Amino acid sequence: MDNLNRRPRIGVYICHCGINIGSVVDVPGLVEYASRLPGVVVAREYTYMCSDPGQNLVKEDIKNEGLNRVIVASCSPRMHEPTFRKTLKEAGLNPYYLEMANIREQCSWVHPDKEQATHKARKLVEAAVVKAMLLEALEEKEVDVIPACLVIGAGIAGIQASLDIADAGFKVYLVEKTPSVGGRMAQLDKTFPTLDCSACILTPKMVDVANHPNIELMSYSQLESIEGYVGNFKATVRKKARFVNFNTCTGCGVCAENCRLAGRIPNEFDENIGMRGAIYLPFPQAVPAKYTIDPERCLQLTKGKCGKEGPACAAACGPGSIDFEQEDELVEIEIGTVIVATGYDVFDCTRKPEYGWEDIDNVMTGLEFERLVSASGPTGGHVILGRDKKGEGGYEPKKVAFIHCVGSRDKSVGNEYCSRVCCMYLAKQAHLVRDKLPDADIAVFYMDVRAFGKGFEEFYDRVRREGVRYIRGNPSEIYRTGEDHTVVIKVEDTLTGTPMEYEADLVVLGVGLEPRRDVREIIDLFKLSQSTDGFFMEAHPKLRPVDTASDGVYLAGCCQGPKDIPDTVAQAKGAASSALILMAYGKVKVEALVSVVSPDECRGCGFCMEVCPFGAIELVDQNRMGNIVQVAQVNEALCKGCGSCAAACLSGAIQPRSFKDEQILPQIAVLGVRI
Amino acid sequence: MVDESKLREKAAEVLAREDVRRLIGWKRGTYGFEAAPCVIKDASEAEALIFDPTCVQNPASFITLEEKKPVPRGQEADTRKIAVMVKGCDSRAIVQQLVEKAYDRDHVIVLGIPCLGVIDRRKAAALFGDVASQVSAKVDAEKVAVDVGGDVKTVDRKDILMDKCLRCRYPNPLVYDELLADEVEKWAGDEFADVGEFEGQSPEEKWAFWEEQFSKCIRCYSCRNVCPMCYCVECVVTKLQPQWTRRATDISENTVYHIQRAWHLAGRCIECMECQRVCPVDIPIMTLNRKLTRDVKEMFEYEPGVDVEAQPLLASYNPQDPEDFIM
Amino acid sequence: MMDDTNPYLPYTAKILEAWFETPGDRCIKTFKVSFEDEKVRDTWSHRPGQCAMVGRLGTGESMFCISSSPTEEGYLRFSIMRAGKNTAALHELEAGDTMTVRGPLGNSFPVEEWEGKNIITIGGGIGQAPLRPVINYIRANKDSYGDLTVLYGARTSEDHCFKGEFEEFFSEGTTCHLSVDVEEEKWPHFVGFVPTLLMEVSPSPDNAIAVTCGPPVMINFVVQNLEKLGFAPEQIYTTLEERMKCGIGKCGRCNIGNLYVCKDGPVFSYATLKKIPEAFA
Amino acid sequence: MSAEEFEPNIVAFLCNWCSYAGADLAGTSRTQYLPNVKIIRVMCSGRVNPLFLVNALQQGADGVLISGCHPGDCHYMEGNYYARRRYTLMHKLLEHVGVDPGRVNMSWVSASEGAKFKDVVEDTVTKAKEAGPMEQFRRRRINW
Amino acid sequence: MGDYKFAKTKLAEVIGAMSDYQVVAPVESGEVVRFAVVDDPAKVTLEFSNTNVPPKELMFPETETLFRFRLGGTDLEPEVPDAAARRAVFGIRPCDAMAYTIVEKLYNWDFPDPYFNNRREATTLVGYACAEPCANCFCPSLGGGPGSEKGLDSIAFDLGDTMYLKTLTDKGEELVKALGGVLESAGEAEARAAAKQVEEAEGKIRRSIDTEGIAEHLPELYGHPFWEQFSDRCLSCGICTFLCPTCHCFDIQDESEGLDARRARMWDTCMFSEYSLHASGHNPRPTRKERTCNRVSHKYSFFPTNFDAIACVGCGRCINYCPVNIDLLDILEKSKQADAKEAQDA
Ligand SMILES: Cc1cc2nc3c(=O)[nH]c(=O)nc-3n(C[C@H](O)[C@H](O)[C@H](O)COP(=O)(O)OP(=O)(O)OC[C@H]3O[C@@H](n4cnc5c(N)ncnc54)[C@H](O)[C@@H]3O)c2cc1C
Ligand SMILES: Cc1cc2nc3c(=O)[nH]c(=O)nc-3n(C[C@H](O)[C@H](O)[C@H](O)COP(=O)(O)OP(=O)(O)OC[C@H]3O[C@@H](n4cnc5c(N)ncnc54)[C@H](O)[C@@H]3O)c2cc1C
Ligand code: SF4
Ligand code: SF4
Ligand code: SF4
Ligand code: SF4
Ligand code: SF4
Ligand code: SF4
Repeated sequence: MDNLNRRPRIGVYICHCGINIGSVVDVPGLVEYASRLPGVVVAREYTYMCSDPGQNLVKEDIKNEGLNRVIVASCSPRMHEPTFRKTLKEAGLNPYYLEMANIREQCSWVHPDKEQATHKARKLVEAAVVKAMLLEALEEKEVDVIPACLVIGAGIAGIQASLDIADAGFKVYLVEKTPSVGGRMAQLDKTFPTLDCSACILTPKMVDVANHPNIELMSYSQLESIEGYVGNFKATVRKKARFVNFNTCTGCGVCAENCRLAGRIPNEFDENIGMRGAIYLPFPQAVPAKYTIDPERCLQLTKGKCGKEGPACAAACGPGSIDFEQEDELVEIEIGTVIVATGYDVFDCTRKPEYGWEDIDNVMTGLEFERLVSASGPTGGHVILGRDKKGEGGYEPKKVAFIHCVGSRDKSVGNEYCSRVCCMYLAKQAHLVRDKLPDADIAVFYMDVRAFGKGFEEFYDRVRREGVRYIRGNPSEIYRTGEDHTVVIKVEDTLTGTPMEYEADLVVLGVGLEPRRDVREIIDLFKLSQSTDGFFMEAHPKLRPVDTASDGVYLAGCCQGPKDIPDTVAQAKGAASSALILMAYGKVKVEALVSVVSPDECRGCGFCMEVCPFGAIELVDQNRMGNIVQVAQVNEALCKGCGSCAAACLSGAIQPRSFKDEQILPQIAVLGVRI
Repeated sequence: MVDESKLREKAAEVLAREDVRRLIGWKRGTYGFEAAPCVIKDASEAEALIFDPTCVQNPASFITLEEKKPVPRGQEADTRKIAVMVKGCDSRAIVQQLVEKAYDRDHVIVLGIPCLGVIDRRKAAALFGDVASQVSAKVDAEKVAVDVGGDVKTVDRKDILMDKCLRCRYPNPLVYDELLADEVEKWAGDEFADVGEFEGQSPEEKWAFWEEQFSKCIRCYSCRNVCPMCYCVECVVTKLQPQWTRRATDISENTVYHIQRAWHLAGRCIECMECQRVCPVDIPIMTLNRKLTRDVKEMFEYEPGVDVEAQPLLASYNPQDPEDFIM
Repeated sequence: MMDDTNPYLPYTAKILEAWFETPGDRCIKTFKVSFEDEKVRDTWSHRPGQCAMVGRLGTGESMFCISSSPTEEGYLRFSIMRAGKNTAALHELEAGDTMTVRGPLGNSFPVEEWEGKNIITIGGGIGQAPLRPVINYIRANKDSYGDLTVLYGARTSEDHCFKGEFEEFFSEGTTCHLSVDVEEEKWPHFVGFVPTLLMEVSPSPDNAIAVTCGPPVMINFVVQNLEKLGFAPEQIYTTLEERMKCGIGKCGRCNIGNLYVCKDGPVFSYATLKKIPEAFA
Repeated sequence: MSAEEFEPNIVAFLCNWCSYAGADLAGTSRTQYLPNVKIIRVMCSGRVNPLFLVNALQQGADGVLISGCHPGDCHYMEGNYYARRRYTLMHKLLEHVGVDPGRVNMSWVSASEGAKFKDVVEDTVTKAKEAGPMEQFRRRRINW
Repeated sequence: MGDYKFAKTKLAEVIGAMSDYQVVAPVESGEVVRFAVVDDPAKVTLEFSNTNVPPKELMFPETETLFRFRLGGTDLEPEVPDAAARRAVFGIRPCDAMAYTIVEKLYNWDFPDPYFNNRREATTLVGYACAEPCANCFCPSLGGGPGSEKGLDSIAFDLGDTMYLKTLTDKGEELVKALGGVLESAGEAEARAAAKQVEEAEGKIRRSIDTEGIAEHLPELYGHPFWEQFSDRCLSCGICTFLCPTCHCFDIQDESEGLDARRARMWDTCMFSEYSLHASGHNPRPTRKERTCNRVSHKYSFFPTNFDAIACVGCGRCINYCPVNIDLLDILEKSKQADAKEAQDA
């Protein structure tokens, strides 16, 4: 008859662990004590329970004595629980009918007094016995993993991860929000410390991603919803309307030239220092090289009318690719794993008004400066400021100041962390200025220089030797004096202790990296956690830096924390390999120690749902004698059995298997009694 | 103060609606200083409704108290709305019930009544003795006029109003579909001086106090049943499997009962004081509740029953939560 | 028979045999027990339909009907369905263990009054337990009664209690109709609910007594159908169930109107119940 | 019972991943500590129902200890944050009822802090000793 | 029997003189008055109209051990109170004493209850007549009254400075004897003053009920919608029953501490939903309506049908303490107007 109704028949096995336990704990006495506990049918001792003969003892007794619960009193369950579970399984007993009493780490090794150690061992064994009475058989399940991965964000992290997975032969859906892949790296000019041209090393990868047979690139798209669990996610992706026929557009660009708004709309890709039209390609090397109409600016789309003759772009387009009727498309995909690589935003300088970024046009962020010096940027790579709308006039700065740690290591703006790249990119940019304007006076204001990476210190040294002044001090204020471009930086040189005012005609703010401002979207979709700095939280800071709390969802790149390109790529490869492990194996074990809801007791308050770190709980309708009520339901594939839900539930309606209230309370009763 | 004829009119109007099942309000009781809560199902009965300082009970308790009777196969459950009249404090119960998804907002029609305080029957009895007639009363910013069988006496608010009213932070309902009178001005604040005072005692003094109080408890569970926030399908306190507290009444079980009850209301108690009001043996239950209310406010900047969008206190956290007692 | 100085004190009884009748979450286990105290064993007597509080010390007691007939000597039988705390604890017990028994309690079927009449028993699920003593009593006193007809149904054939015994009925010639609720392979008997089975068998009300027990809905329909067949309320008997604690008419909860199920019941004639509106609540 | 003789009994709830591992480390490093603390393993400090503490005190424990991973290190990301809120509050509630605050203890012990575990045990026992035997609402046979 | 008196100032002395007995009397604890074993006679108070919790607990304690045993064992140690022990209850109100005469019937049908009976046997009841009835007293309607002697062994009257004590039974006399010489004998004057006081007190009682026909009518009202006027606002809290001197329902539970265990009974109430809940989930009294109906019908119909006595003494506690003003007398009055036919329709 089902085990449900069988009276517990418990076997207790006390291990001597050589002399590790036996020399302190009175093992024979313990056996004798255990044999008298209710429910115990056999109690034995053995030198090494974990040895084959030790395990065989258990197996024999299961067969001969009809044991249905086994207690091993030995070392820590963290050590041998899996071993003995296997023993039970081999003997045909459900492995979850095992309970261990830790009488080595918790008794013999820490309590030299034999009597005390033995007494405590007795209690621990007794507690194991009362718990074992109430153990239940649990089922270990495996689910298939769909051999496809969703990568969100096509910065260098997303690109690299996609390529690795695709190369291993698995399907990748790469979803990128903007019209082109490339991310921040595409915005950069040269990269420290090697000074490779960013575009030169990135573009080939961008093209690979677009052409790889295993990668389905979904640019200008956004994840709408995701449900399911590791191995079996269902996602809906919104492919935003480009209003340009993706298949026929040749990327020739005549449309953009003809756009009535050409050169009148700030280009986000150029950090708004360059201009584009309402139909645009964010940058010349953009992948895919397909034009996109900005629906918020396009006259035809916003006003329903574009000039007297109708849309100029449409008229100009040879293949007739312009389609104002195009609508967003929702695509459903099924994937087994997910890599989140949504990158970062730079610090928003309006939160540091004392630096005047908003008002003073020759105070710019590091990223703006990248665009300024980029050969593909609005000035063609010339360091020229103050040009008019037509791109004429302007001046070359003579005195250039770089300021470290803007929005990093600064509690006043809420960012305590170091952004890790600013020291180096400012050094790089100082070098670029020196390169392009050999006569300029260049000063760098820093708190301290962190040149920790491979080749960083050497690079920093080189830049200093190039005649870049490093002044230790944190500017308190930046303002403009008169009519000309002179900007005054108020700062105290903290090495000499002298206050100074440095005048410059270009100030570059070494803005730090911040979580993307639209990060909530992703958090809500995946129920990801954030660390205190706001970046996505990894499952373990040291040992599982690319995993998240949600199985099958991994992190890559700056969305997890500031890092430079090599680190980003390394992490992307790590995330790819994690995803690949699952997909290559094809199956994933689902935790057996999951929580269960007793729907008749649940009041549907959702407390459990709120606390569950894994989003494993949802409220569902239930018919309670004709009345429809909401009750919690656990998705066993998502639940990790932490039991947080059980402590939050006031009704005791949700309980983690093997750690239920009714299993723990008897333990408390045994251990609580003072003797 | 609310105009009772308007209140009745409004109630009749709501009750006449197809989608409304019943209305919970107050009517004159059969004796003494407390009105009777009443549940009416027909517009014609709206005439009985009243509102004055004898309307002490929290009608929000009845929303969750309503048994869902088994619906015979083939029949549909009655899911029509419940209309409920609430004072400021009562309305917080509705807010908190909504936070806890006890029902959908559109399941209830809330008729809010700004309130100047309600009578504490124990204080009143000390002033007027035991009265068998039906008392009515009027309250203004300073005085309460109590009408005992036609004999009107005016007393100071603090001498007769419930303690919760003397420190009321929310005299105006926080959630309502309609307000039945103009908002009143907030007249009091709450410094939790009583909590501080109690805390000043030594553990021995505190226990001596509670030992006496808890040993009186007859475990009638009225304090639980009346509480608008106590609506679990099966309360852990009376559950048999596992049995957290035994049914026996002794100082051990009684104490554990009280700790459990207070704990389960941590961050949920909306200070309506119903529990203490109903206790037949005058156990100062609010002394426990208010301690938690104060601590929750101080340590977690949290106040239950004021924001429908809030997360439940103990189902949320802040990485910066205090942890000075942790080793 | 109860301890006459203190009706709360149970006797201990040794389990002679124990076996499962049915599988599943709400499985039924039958216990054959005998009192440990010789004096109790010798003086004990009960009547068909009477009950006893059966329990385990430390868990509690519950009311169960004694499912053996007084004519079965040397032991008592209880058939217990797993329902909650006490029954789960009782189910853990096996032959050789002890349980407590306090009784006999309540009234019984007026088997003497029925002498000379045809008896029809209509049972469903665990409801067969109180009928079993009646059946066995009549089988043991065959000569004093007319025909015995046994109708019994359960959800599936697995869920039938006392499966083995029906074979005996068939072989000894007792009329016996079995049913299952839903179609089943190799089921030679009736398929459908018990009230339908009753109509199918259509026993005659002449000089007959019908005794029924089962889930409340079943009882309701069976009684209606019996009336349709022409049975008068006085000819119909049933046993009722209410939550109970003391079993001796003091703890309060088992009343139906002014009648206490533990004391005035569990056996009631339909004529009595008809007068109490609550009985069919 | 004089204060010297009194050996308090402590029930401890340790999370599997950090504190229980920390206690294991104390064992493997042969760090000797007081035997008064008896450990119940749970997967996460967030699992520990605050009513467990009350129950332990009622059953006769003279003190309780809940220990989990340091903030930010929870194996389940957030469990210890919830636990922290719960116990900070439960601690206050029990104190209000007159339970000596030294009876309720919480600590963060990581898997590498065997030595800290010893200290925590020592501290907990000292505090419980100062508080004396838990008699207030202990279940006593005499009560019935 | 005898008439005695003592100066009210000597109350403590009189109580003190009862040292042959275990004395139970009203004492103040945490702002309420409750009957308790007197350790210090000075703590006894007569300043109460009636205790919140009725002294039914003296015969039927809130929690009472039936017997003890060891887990795993089979030996039972019954804990039946000693009928020969002597206990004096001083200051019980007449209604509460009368309640014993009602529940006694239940404790003695079919199976006499040794726990209740022995306690009752061991106890000598000294009543305390009411001079100031409470707002909701209606004892005269039920055959009691402020000076009712039902169930008492003697009765005391507070005549201002003196307490007048009249013994009613042998047990009452015995207690007086045990007191030694602390009492003086009383005469006509005190008796007359007492009678007058009772009469005045009766005059102050404002509430009443005519119980005629109720017992027959109530069962016809099962399911009648009129119950909902009350049950809809009932909290199912059970105050009305816990505080009722005649309510006698109990629960039985096994409890253990280590291996020591007992079976005990404790007060329970028919107003709780789990009270009648079956293990199957079926509940014959699923809502407050059925439960309210059962409470009232039980007191005023089922009990009198079985025992020829209404299970109510008119103490008014259920009215006084009901937090939502469910007024027993109101229910009874309304029940009279309710038509049985409507019950069938419902
Ligand atoms: C001024 C500056 C200079 C730098 N210079 C250097 C340097 O010289 N050398 C170096 O090693 N590092 C440098 N870095 C750092 C470098 O930029 C980063 O390491 C790198 O870009 C990180 O790549 P990523 O893929 O993680 O993020 P990103 O490049 O930010 O890519 C994220 C991508 O995800 C997309 N995305 C975001 N959200 C969504 C969504 N919800 N759905 C779909 N798509 C989404 C974005 O549109 C973007 O394309 C510099 C950084 C700055 C600010
Ligand atoms: C006269 C009578 C005869 C019965 N005969 C049998 C029988 O032969 N076989 C059988 O399997 N069952 C029978 N029952 C039902 C049986 O008593 C309950 O199933 C059992 O009490 C459930 O107890 P529990 O502790 O497992 O359930 P829980 O739900 O844990 O019960 C808690 C308490 O409620 C009481 N209780 C709950 N449900 C019932 C109920 N339906 N009836 C009585 N008390 C209840 C008990 O006192 C129990 O201690 C009979 C009931 C009655 C009244
Ligand atoms: S045990 Fe509960 S909180 Fe933890 S993962 Fe499972 S459902 Fe979520
Ligand atoms: S399981 Fe508990 S916490 Fe979750 S919804 Fe149900 S009652 Fe609320
Ligand atoms: S209302 Fe009072 S007596 Fe009743 S359980 Fe609550 S505290 Fe105890
Ligand atoms: S605990 Fe008391 S004060 Fe708080 S909500 Fe409940 S009844 Fe109101
Ligand atoms: S006291 Fe009042 S509210 Fe409580 S159960 Fe009785 S009738 Fe209902
Ligand atoms: S029913 Fe009410 S009035 Fe009557 S005795 Fe009980 S508590 Fe007193």
